[in-house]
Amino acid sequence: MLSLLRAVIGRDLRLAMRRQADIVAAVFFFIIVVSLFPLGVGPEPEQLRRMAPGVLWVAALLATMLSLPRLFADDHRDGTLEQLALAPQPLALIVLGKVIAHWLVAGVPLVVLAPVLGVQFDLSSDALTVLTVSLLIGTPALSGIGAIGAALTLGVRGGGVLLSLLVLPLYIPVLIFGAGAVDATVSGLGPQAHLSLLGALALGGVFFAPWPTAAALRVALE
Amino acid sequence: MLEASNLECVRGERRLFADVSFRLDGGEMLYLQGSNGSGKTSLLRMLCALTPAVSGEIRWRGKPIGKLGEEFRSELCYLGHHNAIKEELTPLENMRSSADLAQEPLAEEAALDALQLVGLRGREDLACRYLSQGQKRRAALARLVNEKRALWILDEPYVALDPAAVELVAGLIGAHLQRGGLAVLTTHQAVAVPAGAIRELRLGDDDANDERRSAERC
Amino acid sequence: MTERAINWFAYASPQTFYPLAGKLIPWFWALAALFGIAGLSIGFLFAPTDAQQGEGYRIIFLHVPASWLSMFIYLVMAFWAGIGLAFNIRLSGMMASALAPTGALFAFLSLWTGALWGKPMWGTWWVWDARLTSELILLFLYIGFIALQAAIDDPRRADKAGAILALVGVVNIPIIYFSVKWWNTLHQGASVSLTRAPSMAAMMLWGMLLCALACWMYSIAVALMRVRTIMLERERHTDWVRALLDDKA
Amino acid sequence: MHWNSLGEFLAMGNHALYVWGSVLVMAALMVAEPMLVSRGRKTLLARLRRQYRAERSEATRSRASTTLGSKA
Repeated sequence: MLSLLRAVIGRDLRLAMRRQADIVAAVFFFIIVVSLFPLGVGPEPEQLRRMAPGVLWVAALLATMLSLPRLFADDHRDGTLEQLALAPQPLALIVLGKVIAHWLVAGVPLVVLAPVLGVQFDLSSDALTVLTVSLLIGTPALSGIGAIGAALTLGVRGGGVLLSLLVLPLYIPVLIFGAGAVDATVSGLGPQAHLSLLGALALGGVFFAPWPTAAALRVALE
Repeated sequence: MLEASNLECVRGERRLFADVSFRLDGGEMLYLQGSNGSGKTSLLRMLCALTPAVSGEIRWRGKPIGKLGEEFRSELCYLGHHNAIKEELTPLENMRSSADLAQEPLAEEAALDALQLVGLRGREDLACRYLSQGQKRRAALARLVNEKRALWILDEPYVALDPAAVELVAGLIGAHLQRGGLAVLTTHQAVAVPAGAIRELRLGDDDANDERRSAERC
Repeated sequence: MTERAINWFAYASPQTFYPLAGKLIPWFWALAALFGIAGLSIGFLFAPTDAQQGEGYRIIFLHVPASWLSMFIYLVMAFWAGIGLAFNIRLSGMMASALAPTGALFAFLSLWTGALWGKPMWGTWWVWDARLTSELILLFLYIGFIALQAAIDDPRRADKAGAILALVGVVNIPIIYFSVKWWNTLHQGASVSLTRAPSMAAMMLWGMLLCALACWMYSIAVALMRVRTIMLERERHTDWVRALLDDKA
Repeated sequence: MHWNSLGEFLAMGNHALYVWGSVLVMAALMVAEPMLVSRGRKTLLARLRRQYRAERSEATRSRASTTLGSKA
């Protein structure tokens, strides 16, 4: 089981490395969206500090969305997805591997960049730490839940827009607790409650989502 | 071993075929024939349990394939329209990663031998997007060289191949049949397979088609 | 046992369900009108003024039924979708798609009446309260369901994909509800609370229940009308639809 | 009856806009929805009838041409 996960993750990572433009595009999207906000609302440090958690989290959400459509689309187009669906292992396990690989490619760069961008918003070091931790815990849930939407809209007309319509409402709890954790730190309350709820969501998202995703993939292959 | 009874296929609003039944035992091969759009690919996908049949049943070793699930899939090798080749990877990486995904680790030596056999020696380190259609198809077919699963389902395996490669693939299928394996394939090219009993099945020869054809002839 | 099963499946076949639904629809319309007139006249003509909220509270007779129905229809829709997915029954997928627009309508009405009620009561059209936010998400889920089904050409596939989405939504709605609730309580400032009229007179309760029943009957009637249309559309190549249309012509 | 006059009923204790705004929109939509459904049904029926008629006439025509062809 672990060897299968490793094989799926390894393959997807290798593919992503051969196509670095996609990763770079998502990362720059994140940076630009975050940088646009101070330009839009003005440079007052107090206001920026209050906005920072929400802005960074919403930008992370959108940047994750950007890479979701390709999660299964390439495999679908070249027939690899059929082979994965016909593998003697449960498809949900393969999906889990792909979700982890997606997180490593799309989520981890955001986690790494977040503290740097947080500095632009004049966040304290405590808040920066919590921001990074909240993204570290929360982004796997984004990949997991997003996979359901990506599988449902596979091979569908106007899939990209539809994907955001389906997935963004489901992202709301992650957004609330992720941004809430940073918010709580900024305002002097402890972030623990938010972080543990976020952790529960991430566990649920990563381990529950592969099943509906696998079912949706089988429907898409029919 | 593989039995299909009264299969029916509906695509959109059209009924492509109905009442398709056959039985295939070890060492036998089924040639699936029919015009474009007669449902050959759909039938193959049904046999893989990718598409559910509207009605009818498919059994493998006496049990319905829907119930067998993973047990059935572990004995199945499917090669579809698409090559399932990653353009970014080299033929060697493609072979090894698909073997890893199937949990049947393949030694580098064996993979190289297989690639040499299908005529890709010297190109094993070139990303597949630089290969021609025929070469990509060869890279996909290299999987068959070491394939030991009992049931091969091949959708147009000879397409885009030159005569030498066609003969090679026919030889691989023949060897597979000789080992007691089963094969189902569609093709428009009549290719002699060196061993095994061959059955044929034509799709889409129902009355409606005859009527249309006779109408066209007038 | 087997006989009953066969009977049940017979009703699940579009061919028998179509005329049955046709016969039932007028009855549900009649019931909807009956309950609606009774409920509205209690609510708008006879119910006394609310001590705290004045006459504006009468929106409750529209708002609460709409909210109930929007949630209830989603559950029913997910139920049908799940049944269709698990047992591969065509009719249940059709029922799910027939219910979705009506559910979306009630979700919208719930938001609309809620906003019109909120303005005079709390002085604002909208609060980021758990109930309001989840109702909004519910509307998005309905729209997502409808859009997903509309984007897939093959009705069988559309049914299955929609079913998966509906079931994922069922799991998520409580999570969204509680997350917004906690977010709201953990946040400072937003202190507007949505307490309903505390001691509701029996008359108000009756009015509300009757209005809810009217909406319920209305939903069944409209869903049956829509499912009949969907049936004809999907089964247009079958003999029974041809025979039906020949009879009518 | 709770109300003393029609004017009082319509005024709704200074909340007329909100109460009647809710009632009107809800009533309008709940009338519009079944009307839309039944109109969709009528257009579908008309379309299916046209389609069947076209199929029937095509079938007879092709049968005619086949018999002609076999005679020739």
